[in-house]
Amino acid sequence: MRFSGAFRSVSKIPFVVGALLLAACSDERSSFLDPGGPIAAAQRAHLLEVVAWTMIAILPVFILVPLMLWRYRYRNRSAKYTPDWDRSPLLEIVMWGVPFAIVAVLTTLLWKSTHALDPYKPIDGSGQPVNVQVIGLDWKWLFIYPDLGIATVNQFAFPEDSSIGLDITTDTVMQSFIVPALAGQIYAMPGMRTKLHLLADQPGRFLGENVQWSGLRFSEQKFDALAMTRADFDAWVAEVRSNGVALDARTYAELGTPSVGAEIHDKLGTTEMPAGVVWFNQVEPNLFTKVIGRYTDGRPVPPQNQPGAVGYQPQLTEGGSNQ
Amino acid sequence: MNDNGYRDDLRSYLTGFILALVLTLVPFALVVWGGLAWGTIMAILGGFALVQMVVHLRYFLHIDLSRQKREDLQLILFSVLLLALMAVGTIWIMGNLATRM
Amino acid sequence: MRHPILHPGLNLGPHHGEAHDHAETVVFGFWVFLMSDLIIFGLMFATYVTMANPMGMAGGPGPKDAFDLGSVFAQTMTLLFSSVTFGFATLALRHERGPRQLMVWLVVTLALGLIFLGLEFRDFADMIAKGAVPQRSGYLSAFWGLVPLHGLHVASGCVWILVMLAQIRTMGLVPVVKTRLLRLGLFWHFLDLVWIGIFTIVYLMGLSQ
Amino acid sequence: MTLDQTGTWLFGRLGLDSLPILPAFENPSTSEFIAAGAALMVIVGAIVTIALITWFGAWKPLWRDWLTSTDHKRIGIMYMVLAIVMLARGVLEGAVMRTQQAFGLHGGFLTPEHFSELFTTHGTIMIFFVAMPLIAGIVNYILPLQLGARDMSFPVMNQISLGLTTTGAALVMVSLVLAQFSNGSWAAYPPYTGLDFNPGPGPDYWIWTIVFSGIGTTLTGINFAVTIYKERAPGMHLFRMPVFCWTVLCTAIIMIFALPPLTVAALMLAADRYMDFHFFTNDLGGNMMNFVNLFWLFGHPEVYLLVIPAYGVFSETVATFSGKRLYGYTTMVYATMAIAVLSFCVWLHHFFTMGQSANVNIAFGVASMAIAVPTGVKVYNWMATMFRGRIRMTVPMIYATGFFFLFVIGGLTGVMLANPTITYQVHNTLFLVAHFHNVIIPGVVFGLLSGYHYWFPKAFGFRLHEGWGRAIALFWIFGFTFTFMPLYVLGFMGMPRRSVAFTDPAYQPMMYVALFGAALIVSGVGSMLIQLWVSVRERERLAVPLGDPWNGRTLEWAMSAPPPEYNFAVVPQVEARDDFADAKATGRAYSEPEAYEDIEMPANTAIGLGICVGTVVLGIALVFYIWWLTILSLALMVVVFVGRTFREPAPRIFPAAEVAAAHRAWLAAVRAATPIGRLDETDDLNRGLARPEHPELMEPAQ
Ligand code: HEA
Ligand code: HEA
Ligand code: CUA
Ligand SMILES: [Cu+2]
Repeated sequence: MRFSGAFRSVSKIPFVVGALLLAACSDERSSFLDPGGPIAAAQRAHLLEVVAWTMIAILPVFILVPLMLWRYRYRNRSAKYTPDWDRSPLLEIVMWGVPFAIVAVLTTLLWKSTHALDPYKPIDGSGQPVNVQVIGLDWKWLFIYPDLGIATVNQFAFPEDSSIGLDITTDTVMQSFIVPALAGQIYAMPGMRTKLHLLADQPGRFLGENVQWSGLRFSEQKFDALAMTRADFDAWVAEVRSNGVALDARTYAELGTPSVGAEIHDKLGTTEMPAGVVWFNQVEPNLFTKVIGRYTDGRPVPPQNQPGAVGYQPQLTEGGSNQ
Repeated sequence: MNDNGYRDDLRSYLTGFILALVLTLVPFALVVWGGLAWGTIMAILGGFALVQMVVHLRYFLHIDLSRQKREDLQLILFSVLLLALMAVGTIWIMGNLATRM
Repeated sequence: MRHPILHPGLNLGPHHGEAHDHAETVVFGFWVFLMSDLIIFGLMFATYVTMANPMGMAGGPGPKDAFDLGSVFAQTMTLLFSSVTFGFATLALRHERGPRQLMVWLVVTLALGLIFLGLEFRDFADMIAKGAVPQRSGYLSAFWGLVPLHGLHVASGCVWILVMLAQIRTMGLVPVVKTRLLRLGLFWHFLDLVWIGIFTIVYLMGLSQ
Repeated sequence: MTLDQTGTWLFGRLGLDSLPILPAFENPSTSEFIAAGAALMVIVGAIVTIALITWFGAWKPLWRDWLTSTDHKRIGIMYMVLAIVMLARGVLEGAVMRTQQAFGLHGGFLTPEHFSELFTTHGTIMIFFVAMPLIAGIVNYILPLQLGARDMSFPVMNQISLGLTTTGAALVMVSLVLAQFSNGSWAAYPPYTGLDFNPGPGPDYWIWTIVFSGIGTTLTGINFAVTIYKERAPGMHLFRMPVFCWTVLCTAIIMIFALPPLTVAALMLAADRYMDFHFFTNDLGGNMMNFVNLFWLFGHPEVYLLVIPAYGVFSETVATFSGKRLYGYTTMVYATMAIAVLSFCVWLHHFFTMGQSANVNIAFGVASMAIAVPTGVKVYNWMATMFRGRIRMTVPMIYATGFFFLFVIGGLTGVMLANPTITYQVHNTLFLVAHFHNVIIPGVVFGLLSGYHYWFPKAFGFRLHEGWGRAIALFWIFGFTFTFMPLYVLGFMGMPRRSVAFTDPAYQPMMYVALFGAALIVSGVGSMLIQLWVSVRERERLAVPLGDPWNGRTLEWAMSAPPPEYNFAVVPQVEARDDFADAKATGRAYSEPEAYEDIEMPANTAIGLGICVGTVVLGIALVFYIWWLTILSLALMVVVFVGRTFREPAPRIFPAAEVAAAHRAWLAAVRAATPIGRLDETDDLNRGLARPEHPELMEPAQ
């Protein structure tokens, strides 16, 4: 979906702090104040609108408090002193009315934007939508492209201007998936599937991460989100196909063992793959549903079969996940 | 001994008891011999339970609307309000989540 | 008298003098405590409801497999009777019909409470035999969190009755004993109130699916 | 039984390897040394305290006057002492975290293990064992005085609440010496804190800490609420109570109704961990979302529990130091009530990103924003209170000024967070960390500090040093600003909260600014100690025995400082809102009553202390699976508790003559003293007797 003119024009307001700081960054964009797509842009616009409206209620505080402190200071005998004055109906109406009116305005904004930016809703884009399944592991993200038969660890590539639909879960504790410059976060929870849609206007490199505390090295659970032209994307897919390894029970069990991207790259990756990334050219069909199903099929998952658990033994799961 | 109002009090307990008895027997009977639609049964069960709670409050715990006893009525109503917020909210949220995952 | 108004709810009546006065504060305090307890039960109920679905049951036993309506009916009746017998005890206290009558009704209530616990215990044993243990599923965890919590309350109510019987004997019907009996009464009736929720939501609604 | 089995039976899973001193020898690193040092500090601290008490022969007075006391004022002070001890740890942890992150580009000096424990214990301690005991302490001290009461409704239960709070704090401290505290954050979300992912004792420490202190808090709430309902002096109808009492009522409501969800959640987690239940596990139908829901059902009202009494303090101090009635009393009351009730309607805003539908998010988002309305009304009311007043810029007023500027910013970021679309972005980032420190420090902490300055002379009979006080306030205001404003920016840049390290060099400058701010804050805390020291040393000069140093408006100022044990020689007859101000204006104040009566006060008891010791033992037994000790300590506590009910405690009696003598002596001192004007308020001249400040009585302009 495209955002109305109002949203667009507000979002053009230069955001001083943001711009200043972001200039310092590398080419990887990591903030919604420097949006790479319509969702993040709308989020920034909404933020600015909220700030603008609340200023009506807040600025009087900033201005009047110093004034009062000065004017009614103890030594100023010329100021009026009314020690027993404690009410004024008119003032009362203003005091309740103004914040109320502002909140009413903010409510309509909130209403519209929450519906418009519902992460479960696909986005209008000129390109063909792409479906990606995301599995959070300790401490890396696995991206499965079910329609393409490939998968990656910590590299999330997709064509520009297409609605990317993500199905998200985790095979360990709860995590939270976010690519700030493109869209907001959504929790990834074991045995459950949440959804998120995002879209990049143009090619670019964006920071993606897990922002939910999920164990000691969660702060290293970052990945590259790469928006590409359609042609580049196709080339990337071909490259993954030709240089990837197989994602089977053994490699998946390896992924489930706690480690970060660089370590898993050393274990499973090849020199053809970028640093910290693993490519898979064969994916066990329905891996994603299987991962969810393991928690919902009514059978216990003992720690030795539970990725991320203390006492997890990948060898056992190898047999386990194939049954 | 103080017989002042003893009979009234006794009568009140017995009234409460009989009402509670009826309000218990009907739902049990309904579940055993039911035959009504599921939704109707649920509504009746819920309704009877609520009425029975009011009966207990009125006849066993002596909460009523008279002027002097407002304080605990207010307390109970306020608690029920908060409980309703929490319980209904919880069921709404968890129900909604369940349909989306 | 410092507080001419009757304190709210269950009470002794002005002719109890100091005890009545004192009850004003302690009984109100106990009401507040019960309301806090009510929230605990309410949230256990809410959890139970959110788990009473195929997802929460995880293929394990559901209400139809685990519950015995007849026994629940017997438990309900016992508790209801015990409420009334406690009511009689309260009347004996309030109208000063002597410690004997009071104690007799307390003993009857205690007996009913124990019967209730016995029946409930038998149900639990049955459930365990059927494999409906809390370790089996989230739903059963919620059940075992809620219903035995009520049972635990009843059990402590029984201990409390015992303690009060002892105190009536050793201390006599002094003001503190009277106000404790009042609070015990509130507690007992409150538990019956919670039981209405349990037999309706857990058992009846569960079995009429 | 083999030796090994006997050991397990006796000590559960408590073993030599539970001691954190050992790893420091095996693996000497900064991180390990910090942990070992902390453990040593606890042990040495305990030994030194015991030694000092013995040295001064203070055991007997300590026992008689404090540990077994049921006096609400002493219990209040003990709460404060507990909070300040815990504060020392909480502040250090905050400072260590800021230092770590300042040097956290690709690493830093702490291991992730230690960092994760730091934020967990810091969050838990600051909320449960600093902010809450401080509030419980101040309220305990002030509430009965303001109501015209002799004590709380339930003095013994009051002691038990203190005992249970202390238990929680003690368990957190014990975790420094035996094994480790949880590292699952203060919210302790499963499955991370479940048995599969976290089999060690850490989460169990969290559970029992929370359960015991939570029960204590619920009992405190009951005590506050019943005291307000039942112990008011004659003539003090609800709408004559000082606004502070109203805020206490609202806080008590939250304590009574919002702590149960936490207790339930923690006990369910315990059932999962101890008995293999499946409330929140990944498998077999467990649902961790239930925990998240229950936790915030508590967690949100909790933060208002903290801030509402702070609002109450500002209502008192702003009115007093503006020399005016509080503007809009009724509005204030309704606004506070509205905040308290609304606080139960917004909890979902802590998990907007869990995947529920837009409509659910909207409902809770709108409810969250709605809280801005009554809060705004309160802010405007305080401003109207200053309007046409005579404002003295004393320390509490400086805090109020800091509050007006900074809290409003924190509130604004709260309103931003109430919008799901914005929260999708900044949830779980440092933006959120900045938001809540921005409301907690300028709101809660400034409120408490302002109350500390305001009421300290009442409790101890002498004022705090004014000059140091002003310096501290400035340290806090600027320290806060430098520490937490940069975190907003870092949050916008996408830095997750709870990160031990980062890789983006662009974060670095902000981190240094924040470290500088933390240094200022620590200087502020250090200055507080110096101020206390200086004030105690100069207590003769700063003494205000007559009891009314600030020209106060409410009943607590109508007695000597410190107050007698029974508070009021005769229970006052209240005739107006701000009764003491009215009494001074109409000449009712400082008059001798017609008659004195014997006063009955509850006798000392050791039950609270007993419960504290019992539950600490119980907690340790549970954490380390020592089952015999679990059963033993539980059984002992029940037996002692029940046994105690078999005898009626005799009250302590203060004979009328004694009361009369003390009261008459104070009245005589008042008559002999010269009242001082407000310009001399921070001067040596201030002995606690105030000259009325009516416009017509005012001295002409100089
Ligand atoms: C004392 C503590 C305190 C206080 C007072 C507040 C006050 C508010 N908080 Fe905050 N909050 C916390 C402590 C507090 N918070 C904590 C600890 C967390 C995080 C816990 C964790 O995750 O670990 C949190 C998190 C938090 C979140 C969740 C964010 C997330 O996890 O992503 C949200 C979302 O809505 C929120 C909102 C608000 C709002 C709307 C207010 C409002 O009450 C603010 C109202 C005040 C004002 C608005 C300013 C004054 C008003 C005016 C001057 C005039 C009128 C203004 C308008 C009309 C706009 N808070
Ligand atoms: C009351 C609550 C409180 C307070 C006061 C503070 C105070 C401070 N906190 Fe906070 N903090 C939390 C509650 C609090 N914190 C919580 C809940 C978390 C989240 C934990 C989690 O993630 O799970 C957190 C997390 C947190 C982090 C982790 C951020 C992250 O996730 O990456 C950091 C990092 O630097 C930090 C720093 C500080 C610092 C430097 C201070 C210090 O600046 C300020 C020192 C504070 C004081 C010195 C205040 C003491 C004074 C008084 C209370 C009044 C005294 C009154 C009298 C004596 C009468 N805090
Ligand atoms: Cu978590 Cu659905
Ligand atoms: Cu909140």
